[in-house]
Amino acid sequence: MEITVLAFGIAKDIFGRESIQIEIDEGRDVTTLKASLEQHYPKLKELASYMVAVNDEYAHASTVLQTGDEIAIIPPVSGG
Amino acid sequence: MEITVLAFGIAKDIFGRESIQIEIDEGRDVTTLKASLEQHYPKLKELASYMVAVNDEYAHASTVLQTGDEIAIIPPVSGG
Amino acid sequence: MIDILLSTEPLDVSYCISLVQSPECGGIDVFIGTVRSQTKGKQVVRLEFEAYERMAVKEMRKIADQAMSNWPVHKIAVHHRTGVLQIGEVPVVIAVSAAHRDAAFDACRYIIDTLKQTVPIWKKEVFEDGEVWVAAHP
Amino acid sequence: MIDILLSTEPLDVSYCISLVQSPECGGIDVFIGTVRSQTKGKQVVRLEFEAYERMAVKEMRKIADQAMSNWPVHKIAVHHRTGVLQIGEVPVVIAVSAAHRDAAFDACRYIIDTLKQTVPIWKKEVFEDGEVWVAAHP
Repeated sequence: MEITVLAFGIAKDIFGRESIQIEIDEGRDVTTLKASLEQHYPKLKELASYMVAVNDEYAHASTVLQTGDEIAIIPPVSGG
Repeated sequence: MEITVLAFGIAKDIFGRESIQIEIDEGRDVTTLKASLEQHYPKLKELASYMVAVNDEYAHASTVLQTGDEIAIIPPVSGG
Repeated sequence: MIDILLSTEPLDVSYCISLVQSPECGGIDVFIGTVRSQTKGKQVVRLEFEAYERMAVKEMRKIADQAMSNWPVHKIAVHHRTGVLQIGEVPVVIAVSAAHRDAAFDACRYIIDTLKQTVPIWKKEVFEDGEVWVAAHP
Repeated sequence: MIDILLSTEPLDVSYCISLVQSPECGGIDVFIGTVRSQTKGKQVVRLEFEAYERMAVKEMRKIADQAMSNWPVHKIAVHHRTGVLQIGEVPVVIAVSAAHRDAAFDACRYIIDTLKQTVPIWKKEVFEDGEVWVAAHP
């Protein structure tokens, strides 16, 4: 399935845009997504850390992605 | 010597006015003053506690009083 | 910079904040005391604050000086009101600015905690059926 | 009562305070973040804040909910600004009212500490000679 991944902060700079499309197999989890993203965008691995949000919530590594999910890359936050 | 003692808060109510004159011997300290005041105004002994200030500073029990000192009774404070 | 005020006029919270604001600071902590409508379940009509003015100002400044030496804070404002206050009015405002927020929080809390213990100001609670000097009796 | 705001407009500190003020409360603690002119000794030109808006609002509310359950506080306002901010401007205001001050202080500090750890908002520091997303790299 093709999923859309939103990017914020430095992730937007790394992707070069506000969102990207990426093809992953049905039933795959956040860990798979991160591995795939890091293959395409190796600079993600240079970050202090980054999280993945699924439908506006922080997701676990084992969270399975589904068609229609809103997925976002959350680099280290620095609000306040 | 005759000294003036300022009163605030409940001490003003106990004295019935904003200041009183009291006669104590030269060279006497805060402890003597308190004993003398408590003799004239026994209600002072009902307070949770009270301090004596000499010249705008909290005084020790052994602080010796001198002519011209500004002396005040400081019942438990409750500002803020 | 330390700004101390004891006044019978309503306190200006925004002014206190503007006094401590600075481009060198990353955070400001502000404590605002407000008059509660109830105390121990009893309806309060109004409060009356009285101060031994000269000594109160001196003690307020001492506390702010101590806060300045204990924490890396930049500016401090301590404003206290006296006289008659109605429900919701503000008896005290403390504003502290610092490069980093931990110092601002710690210093602000120290100042209000110490002010309540040492500054010669007295609060009388007035009820429908009487009045009481707070903390006077055990 | 919890009031959450994420806005590109300048924040109104007095409004935040008025939102939490209440006759049931004896104290309000307010934290005001301000943009510092320097970071690690380097002159800052401006800051740019970006948010994952829907999630940021959700996370800010979660934190305020947690504060409400952890401490006996009455009302909470958490306002955060996004977009371009100049030196001295205010990216965040947190106001907490409570019957007793300890709860207001503890809750306010918890909220800003947690906000900085979990709310998806990012700050870019812009210098004369470049820019950096804060905390992005080790």
